[in-house]
Amino acid sequence: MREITFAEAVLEAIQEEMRHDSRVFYMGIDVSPPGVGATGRLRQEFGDARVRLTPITEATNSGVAIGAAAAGMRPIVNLLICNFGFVAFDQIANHAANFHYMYGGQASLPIVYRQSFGAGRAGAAQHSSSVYPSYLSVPGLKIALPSTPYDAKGLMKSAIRDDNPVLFFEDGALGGSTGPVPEEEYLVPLGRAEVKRQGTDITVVALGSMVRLALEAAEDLASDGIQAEVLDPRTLVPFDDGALCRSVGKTGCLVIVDQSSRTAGAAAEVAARVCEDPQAFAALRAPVARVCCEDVPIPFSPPLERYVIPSKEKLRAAILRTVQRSPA
Amino acid sequence: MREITFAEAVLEAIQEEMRHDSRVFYMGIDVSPPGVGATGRLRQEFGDARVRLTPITEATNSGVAIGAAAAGMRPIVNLLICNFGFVAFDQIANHAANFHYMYGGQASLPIVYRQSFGAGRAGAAQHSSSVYPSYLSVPGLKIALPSTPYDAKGLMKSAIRDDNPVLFFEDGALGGSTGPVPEEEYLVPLGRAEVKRQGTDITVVALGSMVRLALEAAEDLASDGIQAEVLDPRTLVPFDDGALCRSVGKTGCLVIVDQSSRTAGAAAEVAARVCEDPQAFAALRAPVARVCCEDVPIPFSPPLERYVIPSKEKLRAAILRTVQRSPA
Amino acid sequence: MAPSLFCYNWGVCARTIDSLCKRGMLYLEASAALRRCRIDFSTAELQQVLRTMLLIRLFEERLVTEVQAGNIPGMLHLAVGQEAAAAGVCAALKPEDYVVTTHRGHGHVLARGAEPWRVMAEIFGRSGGTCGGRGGSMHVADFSVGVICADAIVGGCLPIATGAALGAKMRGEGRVTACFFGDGASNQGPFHESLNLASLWALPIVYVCENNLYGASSPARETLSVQDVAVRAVGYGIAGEVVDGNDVMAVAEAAARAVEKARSGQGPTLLECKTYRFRSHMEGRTPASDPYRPEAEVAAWRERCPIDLLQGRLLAQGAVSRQELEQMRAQVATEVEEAARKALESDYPSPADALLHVYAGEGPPE
Amino acid sequence: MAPSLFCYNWGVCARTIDSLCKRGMLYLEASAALRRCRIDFSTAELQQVLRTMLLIRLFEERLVTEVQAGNIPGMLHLAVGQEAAAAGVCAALKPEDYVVTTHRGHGHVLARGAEPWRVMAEIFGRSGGTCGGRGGSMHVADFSVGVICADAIVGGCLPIATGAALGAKMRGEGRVTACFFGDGASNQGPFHESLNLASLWALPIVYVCENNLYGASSPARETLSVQDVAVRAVGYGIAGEVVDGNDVMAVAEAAARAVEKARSGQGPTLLECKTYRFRSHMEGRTPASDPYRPEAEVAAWRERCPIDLLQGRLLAQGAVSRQELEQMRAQVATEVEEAARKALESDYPSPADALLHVYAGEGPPE
Ligand SMILES: Cc1ncc(C[n+]2csc(CCOP(=O)(O)OP(=O)(O)O)c2C)c(N)n1
Ligand SMILES: Cc1ncc(C[n+]2csc(CCOP(=O)(O)OP(=O)(O)O)c2C)c(N)n1
Ligand SMILES: [Mg+2]
Ligand SMILES: [Mg+2]
Repeated sequence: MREITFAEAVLEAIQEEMRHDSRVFYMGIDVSPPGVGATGRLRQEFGDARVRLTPITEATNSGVAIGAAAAGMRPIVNLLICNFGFVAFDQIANHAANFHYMYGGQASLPIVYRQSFGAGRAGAAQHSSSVYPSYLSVPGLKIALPSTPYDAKGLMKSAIRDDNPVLFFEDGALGGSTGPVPEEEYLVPLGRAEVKRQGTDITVVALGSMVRLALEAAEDLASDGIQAEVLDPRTLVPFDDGALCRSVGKTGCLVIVDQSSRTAGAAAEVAARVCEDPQAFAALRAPVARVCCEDVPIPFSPPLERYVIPSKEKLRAAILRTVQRSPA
Repeated sequence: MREITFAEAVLEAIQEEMRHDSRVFYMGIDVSPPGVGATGRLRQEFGDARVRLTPITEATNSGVAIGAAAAGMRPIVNLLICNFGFVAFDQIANHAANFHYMYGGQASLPIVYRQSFGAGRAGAAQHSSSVYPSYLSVPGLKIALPSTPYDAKGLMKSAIRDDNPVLFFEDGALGGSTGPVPEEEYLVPLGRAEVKRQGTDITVVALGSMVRLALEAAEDLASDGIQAEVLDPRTLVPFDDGALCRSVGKTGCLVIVDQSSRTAGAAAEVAARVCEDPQAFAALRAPVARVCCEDVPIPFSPPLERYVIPSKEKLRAAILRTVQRSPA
Repeated sequence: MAPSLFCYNWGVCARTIDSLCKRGMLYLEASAALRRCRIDFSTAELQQVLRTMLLIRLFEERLVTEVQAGNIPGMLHLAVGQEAAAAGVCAALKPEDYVVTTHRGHGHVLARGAEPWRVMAEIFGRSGGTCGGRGGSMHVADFSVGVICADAIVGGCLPIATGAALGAKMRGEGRVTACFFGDGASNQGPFHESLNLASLWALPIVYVCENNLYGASSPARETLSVQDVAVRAVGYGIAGEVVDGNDVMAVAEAAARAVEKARSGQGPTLLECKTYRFRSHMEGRTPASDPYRPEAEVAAWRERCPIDLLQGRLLAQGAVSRQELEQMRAQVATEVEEAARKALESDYPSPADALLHVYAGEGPPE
Repeated sequence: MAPSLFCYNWGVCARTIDSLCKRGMLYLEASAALRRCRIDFSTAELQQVLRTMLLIRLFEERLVTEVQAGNIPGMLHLAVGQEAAAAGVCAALKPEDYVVTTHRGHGHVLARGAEPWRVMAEIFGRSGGTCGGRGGSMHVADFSVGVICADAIVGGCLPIATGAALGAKMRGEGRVTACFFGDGASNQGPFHESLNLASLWALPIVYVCENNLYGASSPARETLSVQDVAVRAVGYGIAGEVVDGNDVMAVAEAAARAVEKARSGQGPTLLECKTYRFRSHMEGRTPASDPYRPEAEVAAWRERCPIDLLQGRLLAQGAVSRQELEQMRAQVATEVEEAARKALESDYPSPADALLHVYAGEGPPE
């Protein structure tokens, strides 16, 4: 199968859906002149009306998408780095999330809000966060967070076709990474996790680029006789509880590796779901471990930054510790 | 001891600290004319310069507090209902939270952001949320959430004296509730939980007005022979891990009752902390239960609203279920 | 680049209002500028507009009774005294146009022709309400009459309205969007961002600022750095206009101009209606005569009741008789009575339905 | 209520810029308006301003070398070509004044007199940096010279600057705040909210918009609904002024007027400097000559290099000799060389220190 980059895969999904449905349009501060770069290609194909360059006004762009969706369009808004999305937090959390419910289902809001996230590129505190946990507690939003080009394309297509506001989080570390993506059309449904590696001894839940980290750590540990199962939820809302609990039910051990903060990050919710599920809880033989960003703003200087973000070493240590703590 | 309302207690704290430190000032959209209402009283005592009426611009008000703090002042900003605070999310999460760290400790930001929260008063989706989980994953912020007039006064005074941005969440259901508050000065430190009721069979972690709910449920259940311990964290950041783990270590059962959403709410973090602590986890004899708001925007109509928010009945059921599941 | 036309149409009448507003008061008799409008409206049209204002007034007065009777949960923001802005602007719209409103939106949705009983049922939290009781007074959207948003985050509705205008433009439907908001909202960031965008994209939208001189208890003179919100149009290269918001004919005329401009592709207008609410910001919370508003100011504006103004003019013109007016009022009163009855008969939604409609196209969340 | 003075000072020279900007280009020779400034500056002052511009230029050119050598992590936004705004505005400030800047702030912090090696060390992520290496290029705050914020969320710095001005006013310190931001930022909500507030409270602040005609790759003509950001001052009842931002004397003169106004309690000014960046939005990302900028436009602005303009004028006046100029440049070059050396000698912070300073007054979080 051909291999393309994660960024290409996302773009292809948008392109295909724009061809397929004339109500789909794109807006953002990143739209380049026709022909230049990725969005420039879109602009060339679909014209200025459907690929709209906006001022640097994330809040209003996000609200404009709501109104346009209410008027029958299907907007895709690029907020770029997720810290910029905080400027739009009100529009997304108070307006987009509530619209369908508050008005008694009179209208639906088919909107995709794209955001990139993650540290590791010396972006400092205002360009390196992984902010999805802040939206996770807001009912009415769906949240996708793919880890491969294949999933990225399939989830983006599902997100565009979904009739709800979907936050599409793209791991900044993955943009240039490549992977197999079929030429023919396919979808990855929202709400379906995937076991990226089968294992019996411990479940490692990983998101975005942490999946690769987890797979590498799992390979390393295989030689120590530890078979880690790597589970990628792929969407945080809806969340595939069944897959999570099945895996933990089998392995009895759980480590979550995630780039959002340790406190109240995505890992907290994963841990909570396991601990409140009677079967999964009963199976759990060791304390849960979270390998996340330390609870600090992301520092600029690379040695500092490396110190606070998850690493293969930290993950490996957490897996070993957890397995050792579990009475066989 | 005299009894005063929760709202009075908060106001007294502000008043005392404004008398005590001329750098402390108050700003918000709720400031009334001198003499009228609570803020009008403040305005009368301290004048327009220190009790500032602002336009309805939560984002800028929150940013103005940052600049004023950097210039040596100690602002208190009232954002009123926490949904309005989402308008200011960027200023709080991208700016206030990072300021001290990102600039290498060159300045500190002694700011208090007041917000009220909670459902139950037919405020509908944009006036009833309990949004503290969205801030919980943002390092650099402290979060207080008192449940009694005593704690409210003591924590507000500590928050004003703290050199960091503190989000002070006031449960809308408590404003008129009364409780003993000494005349003489005292502080309640940030980061210290309180056992509001001793018990041996189960730990009920409760926040804000849920503490009263928990106490009532605990009294009811005492007649069934179940002794519930009610633990009030009082501050979410810093979080009193020791108190939580000690209590669960003793009881072996954990129910969390909280008004924020079930998914990724404050309860998720509490559950995760217990499950990753080796001692507390080892002590845990039953799955953790979360009694929270359902994952829906808060509906307006009272029967709908009652259905989705935590109630004594739901809490009671969760406690019973948890205790029954725990092998003695 | 947007057309940078700026027509700051500030007539004699508006100027008078302005100078009086400066002193926090407004006294105004019918002026030349007011009389000028007459010619543009047929008697039938004027009667229709009057009827709309009466409906809003009696509907909201009924809400006062109902809130006292305990039938209205939550917060209730009335627009008694501001009926001319709702009726005047909506008179200039076509049925297919969009309206976006705020926490103070009953008048707008009624002026669009929503069924009064369904609006009232919504305010009562009943299943027959326009939103099935999930929205309440602050969220009386009714998509069947084009009111696609009733938003209670101050300033939050402007981007949404702007988006509706974009959607309509992209679909080539010729629809215009009217976006209502307050003086308070005009200081919020989204106001600025939205007007900039609407100008750049020449969107078919009319931004209607109902400047009632207060945002909750805050006087505009302490929170708004300019006398007129409309002057801010300069900063976006669009048309700005101030009208006497209690003169429904002046409002309708200005709105018609702005709507026509929008529909013909000439972009947005910022239309400011100077008006006043006769009641408190919110029912129940503060006394009806708020401590923050000088009594004389309230009295002066009450003198300028938009309904009385129009009735007086129609009578003076001989366009209606006293008897006809009384008949109209009686009819509207019956309609409101009927609406209240029907609304009260509507059931509360069944509790477990609370879990429906979180996501479109799905049942309740598992 | 704020003073509603509006002085939209748009001289001959600015008007020329404007009409040329409309066509996306600017050709300008020294005009009468430019020459007019001469009298107000002593030769020593002008030399100092020139030296500041040279320092910024050579410092930033050095960064180009260093980024290519792999010494600069993260993103790097240079202001080569925009030195006049930094030098001109800062020349009008006192040492105790505050400056707030953005992601493109090296020039501002240098113009305030920060130690060049510490600024460079910050950009390199070294412990000797002004923020100990935690901020980097986008966050070069240096409180010791009054640069209390260097913020990389577009528009985010305006409320913070407004707050600094409020703090200074409340403390009665007579300090003025200068807030730098871009044309792109002028469309963000906080711009609107901040100017409204500063007007209402007559805060001692100068909002300096460096309009370099682009926000990243977006041309202002597609994102800014008016020709001049300064015209937006009308919407807040404050003074707005456009100056040729490549003419350091014009900038300094206008800034001095605005600062004086602010210091004497007459409130804020919106000062727009029309300028241009010679390099890309960000180093490395896009080619130096961006595809989105017409080559002729870049060339025309390069012709108007602010340093050349001032040097030419000083030479023409006989205020300096060619030799003196060369000497100055050599001195500055040495200073920059020295700064780079010292910065490179500074250690990286030790990794575990990453856990310090999350909260003031505490050690690392447990
Ligand atoms: C973002 C936000 N802040 C505060 C409030 C509380 N609030 C509700 S209405 C209102 C006043 C709004 O004033 P204005 O825009 O003039 O509208 P009016 O009520 O006068 O019609 C306020 C402050 C809110 N709903 N949203
Ligand atoms: C809220 C936000 N949105 C987007 C960005 C990405 N970004 C960084 S600089 C920039 C352009 C800013 O333009 P302008 O304000 O004109 O300043 P300039 O870069 O031209 O100096 C953009 C879009 C950001 N940093 N913050
Ligand atoms: Mg108002
Ligand atoms: Mg720019």
